[in-house]
Order: sequence, then structure tokens, then C-alpha cells
Amino acid sequence: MIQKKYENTAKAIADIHDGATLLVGGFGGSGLPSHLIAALVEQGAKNLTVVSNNIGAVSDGVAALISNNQVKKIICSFPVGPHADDLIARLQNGTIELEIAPQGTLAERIRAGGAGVPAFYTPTAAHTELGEGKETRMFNGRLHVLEHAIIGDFAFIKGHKADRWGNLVYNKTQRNFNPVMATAAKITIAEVDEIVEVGELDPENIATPSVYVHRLIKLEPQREGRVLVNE
Amino acid sequence: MIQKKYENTAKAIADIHDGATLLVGGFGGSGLPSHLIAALVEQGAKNLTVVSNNIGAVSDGVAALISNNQVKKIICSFPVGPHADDLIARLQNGTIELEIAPQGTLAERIRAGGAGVPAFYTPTAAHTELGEGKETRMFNGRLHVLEHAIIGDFAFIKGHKADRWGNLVYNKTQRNFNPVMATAAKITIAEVDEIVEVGELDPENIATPSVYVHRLIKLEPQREGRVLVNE
Amino acid sequence: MSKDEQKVGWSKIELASRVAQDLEDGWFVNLGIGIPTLVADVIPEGREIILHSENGLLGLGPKPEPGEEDMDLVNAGKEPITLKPGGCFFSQSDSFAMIRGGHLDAAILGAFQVSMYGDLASWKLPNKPLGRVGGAMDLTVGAKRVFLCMQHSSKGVPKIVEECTYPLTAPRCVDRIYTDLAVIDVTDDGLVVQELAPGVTFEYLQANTAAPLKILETRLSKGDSAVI
Amino acid sequence: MSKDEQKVGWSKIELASRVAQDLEDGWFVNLGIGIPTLVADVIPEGREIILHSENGLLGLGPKPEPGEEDMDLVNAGKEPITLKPGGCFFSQSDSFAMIRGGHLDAAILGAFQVSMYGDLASWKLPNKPLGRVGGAMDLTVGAKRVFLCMQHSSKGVPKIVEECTYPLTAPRCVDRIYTDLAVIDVTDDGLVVQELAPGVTFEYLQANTAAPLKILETRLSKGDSAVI
Repeated sequence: MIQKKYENTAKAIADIHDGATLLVGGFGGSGLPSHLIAALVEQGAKNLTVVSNNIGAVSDGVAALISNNQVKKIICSFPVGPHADDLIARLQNGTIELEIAPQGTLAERIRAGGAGVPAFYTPTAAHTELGEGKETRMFNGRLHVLEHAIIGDFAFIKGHKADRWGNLVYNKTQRNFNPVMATAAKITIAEVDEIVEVGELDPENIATPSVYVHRLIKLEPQREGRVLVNE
Repeated sequence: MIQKKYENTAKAIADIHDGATLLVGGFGGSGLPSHLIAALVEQGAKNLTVVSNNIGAVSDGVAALISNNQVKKIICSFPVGPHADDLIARLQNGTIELEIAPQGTLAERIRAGGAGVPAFYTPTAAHTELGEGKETRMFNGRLHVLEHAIIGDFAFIKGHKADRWGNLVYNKTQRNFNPVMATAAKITIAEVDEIVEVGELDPENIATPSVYVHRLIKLEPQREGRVLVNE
Repeated sequence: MSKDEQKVGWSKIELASRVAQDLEDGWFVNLGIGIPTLVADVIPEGREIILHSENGLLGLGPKPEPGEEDMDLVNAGKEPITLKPGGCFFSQSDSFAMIRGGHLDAAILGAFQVSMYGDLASWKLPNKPLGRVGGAMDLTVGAKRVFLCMQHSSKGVPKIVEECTYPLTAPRCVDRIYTDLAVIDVTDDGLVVQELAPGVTFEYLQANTAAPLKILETRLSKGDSAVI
Repeated sequence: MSKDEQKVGWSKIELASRVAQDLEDGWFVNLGIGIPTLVADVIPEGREIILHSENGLLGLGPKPEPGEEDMDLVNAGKEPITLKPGGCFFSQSDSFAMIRGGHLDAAILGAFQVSMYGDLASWKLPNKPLGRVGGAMDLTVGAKRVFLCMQHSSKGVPKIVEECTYPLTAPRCVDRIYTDLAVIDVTDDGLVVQELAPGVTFEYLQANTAAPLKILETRLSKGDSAVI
């Protein structure tokens, strides 16, 4: 019987190895798999390549991994915000590498990774600093750059509800990068608010089909509540 | 006020010109915009390039346009079935051109057209007759072919329910090629069973956002019933 | 199928059952048109196999009861099917992203010819005016495992050959061949027989196969049906 | 903005209203972070403009009432918003397919610099360690029309220039520039002033613009505010 639920976040992320490529969903705090990130800070894997749109918007995002010196390289579109100081410091002392990608190119590269497309052409970033060094080609009289797929060893995503098979639904703009990142990792780990019976989710309304989710963690709001109180 | 509903199919398709590229949704009879096709048979535009997965599975599909000598070129993955005789005859006398594309490549080329990607690489069809003459390139030690986007002047799609803005939901496997074709045409025309008030469709469950639908036709089941009886 | 061939080996449903045995719990599997479709009906009890249909669904269930058919709930062969609890719908582009992105554990397909190297020909016959590729090229390139499920011969002509003479679907893509006569793995060492159907000898199998077959010594010594 | 500049021209909300006037019924429009966001609040009565937010929604509505904020319903600036009836949610990849595929009628963006040829610089300042590109390069390349909505000068330095000196977002992409001082079209004949804000003379505008401006004779003769 299919069973993707893990007992706790620590077990769900135990095998993330040094040097792994990790996709992290979320847009600011919305749809951010912050419990998985916290567990990875605890677990301590190093030299990670992290792909995530925003770095520094919130303290419990990828910024926490950077501050804990676990990140070798960041691929993102928006590396600024109140919690970007540690990123800036590490860029200045050369201990971290930053690759800025246009947000749509980032999303499309991840989609390509999930869809078996190794590379595609886009006009985005042509004639700009972010297109420098990239192979170019004219289509329809317009300059395009060749962009390559991104595939993760692991993806951390946040969903609203899951079922035992791993189907996911999201809450409003919580989707953001989560559905596309779910498709592009060898192991996708989802933290969700609720796990329902198979068949309870509307089959017309499943944004991430079960095939893309390998491990599930159900958040325990009560425990989280206590932690917050203890702070 | 946004109003995409047309009085009848004839008016919705009146401006389809000779030589137009037309995307037609459906997989066999499911999700087939057969009323729009029937109207186009009546309207008579010629030298069409038609992109549709199946040709010949049903009589009221693209086969009707072929039999009426309106089609110059077909791009499809599955040009066989009980109603493919006229296609075969026209291929033999050289009055129609057929381009067979792997189904996934066809879907991805249409998606690329809708997503602003002019071309992408895929391993599908490499080393085969369908990859012959195509530009190739190695990625990760595997041969890939370069495939180009497909964009339609018009798309005919079938949905279940629409709202005034043009949002669409589908019924089960009726989706098939409809959502992707909706994204890839300059003018997308949808025939639907029902048009509901704006706000009635679940915002988590809209498979084709309003931006992709330009014209709506509401089917009139009663009238259709009478026509069937008269047959 | 020749009359001679009907005397030995598995029936179509036995063949489908044999394939189904090898599908592991939790696998996502695509079934091609033809005999592979039968696999849906013979999944072993208690095993959860999630079937994919390339027209846009996961969780394909058995055929509906007569009168319960829904023309908007069909499989890749356009036949009415049902959806299992836990199933879901998506577009063709999402469906093929799933296939081409390497997310399906296995594709079970039919074949016109398969070579000893695992080359597959399944979309066009030399004597037909039209080919029908459908999703075959995408599935062979994208699925983690490609299993063939087919009659061993077509009108007495072996389908397993040294080199395919029909147009290729994909080269070097087949992992395992299930026929009415045997289960054969495509390996770096050539075609290796893993199992013989009841009443089939290795010699009979080889006589009906246009490429060299091997059989593991260890299997022969274990009283495998090959020694019958 | 210098104190001098504050004396004349449109306030931020007047500027946003001026932009909103030009958005046509039924348009799909993306609003960038900053002043463009204000446009959402000043859409003329009775006009249906469907606002797109690149984090994955169409049908962005006004800010929620205090206490009604939902952290899972935010705009591209991560601020709480509401969804209008008819709105819907989708993933980032679908959202950017919409942008990059040319489906939005207009993108209204901020700018650091814009050249007389419509080159835009909006993602990186030379003196900052980090750029922040977000969706700017996608929107400028993908939207049918690119409108800038910005202060005419930054700390007294003109933002409209002959050639951008900051890193480009995209070349030749801007169609129209709305500032607190004027509405200016980027045309093949250069920058053409379409409208001057109250109290702004053409001479004053030119003095605050580091690229040559033109104004149509016909407009001047029609008693346009330019002659004030």
C-alpha cells in the first residue's frame, strides 16, 4: 500500500547529502516549506545548491540555510530583502556563488527539468547582463538565449492538503513555485496542513498529481503553536 | 464590460480566412469542438493548416474539413481511424500534406507556442524517421532534436462551463488538448455546455484562465437534440 | 497468430497477468493500446498500481458497467473507463510532461518488431500508407522502464529480430519483452530468457525468434519450465 | 524627488489615475511593484480591467480590510490583496507562460532609467551589491505594451536619458512613459510628449529630461496644457 507520510521532518530529510541541489518553493512567506528548511538547518548538510525565487524576504526561508553556512550556490530572481545581509556578506568574502535568473526563465527552466526538455530558447535576458555568456540565436528576427533545465536532487514544497497517494491541493497564491518544483526533483518532499483520505480531493482540482510527491509531512499546528509561545 | 459570448457559431468563426492555421482540441470525440467544426464546413475557408491530435476517429472531427477540401496541411500524431479514407485519398493524389508529430512533441510544441518559447530540444523522435531532417544536438550524452513552436491563428476548443470573462472548466478527460491549444492561438473560440455568472467557478479549479479565451459559444442542447432526431 | 502457436504458451489474459505480477506496489504505469490494456484488469489484489492514460489522467480504473459509460471519461484508446479514488485529470501537455520528464515507472507497450538490442518498431508498417505514432515515441524515451507485451509472432513471422526493418519508434529503449511464449530481458549481453510459458521449450522459443536467445544456466538447473 | 519637483505635476495617486485612464475595458494588465501598484485602486468605474500578479493569479482586487488579510493571498510585492469574482490561481510556471507568451495587454512598471529608444533599466543600480530582477525582464519582453509609471527624476537626476548607463532590463521595450510631469510616447521619431501635467511647461519638462523631447504641433495649437 502506498504510504508517503513520514513520522517527522527529520526523517523525511535525513538523506539530503552534502553537495545536493535543492529546490525550495514559496514566494516570500506564502507557500514556504519553512518546517523542512528548519529541519535541514538542524540536519546540517553542506555545500548545497539552492534554487528558490526569493532570498531574504523572510527569516525562516533560504536565508536560514545561508546564515548556517550550508549553501555553496544560490539560483534565484530576487536576492534582496530584510534578511539578505548574510548573503551579501558571503558574496563579498567569496564563500557563496549567486546566479540571478529572470523569474520567468527560472520557472521555465524548472518546468523544463520536470518535463524532459534539456534546453529551450527565450528572448528574456537577451541583450542584457543576465544573458551574457549565453548561447544566442535569432528566431523571428529577435535575439534569443539558450537556457538549460534545472533538476533538483530534492525539492521542498508546501501544500494545503494531501492524500495518501501524494496528490496535493494548494491554498490561493500558496501555489507559486510549489507545483512546478514538485515536478523537477528526484525526491519531492511536501509539508502540508492536512492529509485526507484518498478520494476526498476533487479530481478536477488536484494541482500536483501524486506522481510528483515522494514524501509527505503533516504539520502539527498545536506543537508549532507551543514553540511560538515558548519563544 | 467584458462580453465574449457570440450569438451563434457562424458569427464566432466568420473571420477565419483562407490559409489560416487552426488548432482543434479533442481526443477522439471527447472534448471535440464539433459545432465549431460544423460551422467552419458551412463557412468554407480553404487552404487551412489544421493541428489536431486525431484525424479520422470520428466523422464530426477534422475529417469533415478534409472531406470538404478545406485543408492544405494536417499536423497530428494519429491520422488513422474509420474516417481517415478521405485523408488517405488526398495524400495519394497529393492534394494534402501530412506532418506526423509524436503526441508529446505535438503537445509541447503547442505549449511552447503559448508560452513564448520559439524552440526546444527533446530526445523524442531522435534516431527515427520522424526526426529526420531536424537539427540535432547532444545533451547529457543523448541525441536530441530541435522542435519549433506551433501557434494558431485560431483555436477551436470545447469546455464544460465558462463564465463571462472566459474562464473555463472541463469535464474529466475532456481537457486533453483543449487547455494547451487555448494558450497558443491569436483567437481562441470555445464552445461550452453552460455559461455561468462571474464568480461561480471555483478559482482553484479554473483550468483555462480567462486571458486565453476570446470568444464563447454556448451549445443549445435542445436544438442539437432536434437536429439529431431529424437525421 | 498461427494455429501452431495457439497450442502452447499463455493466453492474452494470462500474458497480461504475468506482466502485472512484475509491477511493484506504488508504481505509476502507462498501458498502451491492445493487449497492454488488459493489464488494468489483472493487477494483483492489494497492490496499488496507479495507471496513467496519456490523454490526461492518473488513476485509471476498470471498465464501467454497461450503461455507466461517460464519453468524457476515456482512455488513450478512446474506450470508456473509470477513475479510481485518488485519480485526477490534467491536460495533454501536462500528461506528456509527466511522460517525457521521466516520472512514470513503466510503460507497457505493443510492438511490430523489437531487436536484440532493444530497438522498438511500433508505429508504422511498411505496407501501410499512414503511420500512427501517438504517444509511443514519448513513452519509450521517457518512461523509466519499457516493457513490451505482445504476441511472440505475427502471422507466423517472428517479431523479435536481429535488426528492425520497420521504422523505429526509438532505439535501445526496451527493457523486457513479455510474449505469449516467454519473458525475455534485453541486456548488454543480448536477449536473456527469464521465463518460459507452460509447454514452451527453449528450442521452440528460439525457433520462433529471429535473434539469438540466451538462458541462464542457473535457471536451467533450478528445474525451470525451460527444461520441460 | 527634489523639493523643486514637488511643486508641480501629478501626485502619485493622480499619476496612477492618469495611467488607469488609458487601460481599455477587458485588458489583462500586470502591475509592477511601487507606484504601479496604486493603479489597482483607481481603475475608472465600470471598466473591467483584469489584473495579473506574477506570483500566480488573475483578477487581483483591492487591499483587504484590516484584519481580513490572508498570507496566502498576496501580490508580487508580497502584500495582502483580494481576489475579484472571476479571478483564479495558477503556478508560477503557468503565470510566466502567460507573460512570456504575449497574453497580457500591458505591463505597468517602474524604472531606474529609460532611454529615448525605449531601453529600460530597472533591476540593478550600479552602486548596489545585488540586483533584483524578479519578473521585470519577462514582462518587458512578453507584454503587448510596456508602460512605465514613475517619478520623472530621482533625487533631482533625470531618469529619461539618451542612453541607459545602468544594466538593461530589455532594449527597445517601452511604449509609453507616465511620470509626475508628463505622458511621453516612445516612437520611431524619438520621445513625443502627449500630455503635460498641470503647471508643467514643455521647457520645464525638457530641462528635467536628459534626452530630446518633441511635442506635436497639432497638440500645441489645440490649447493643450503644454501652452500654459
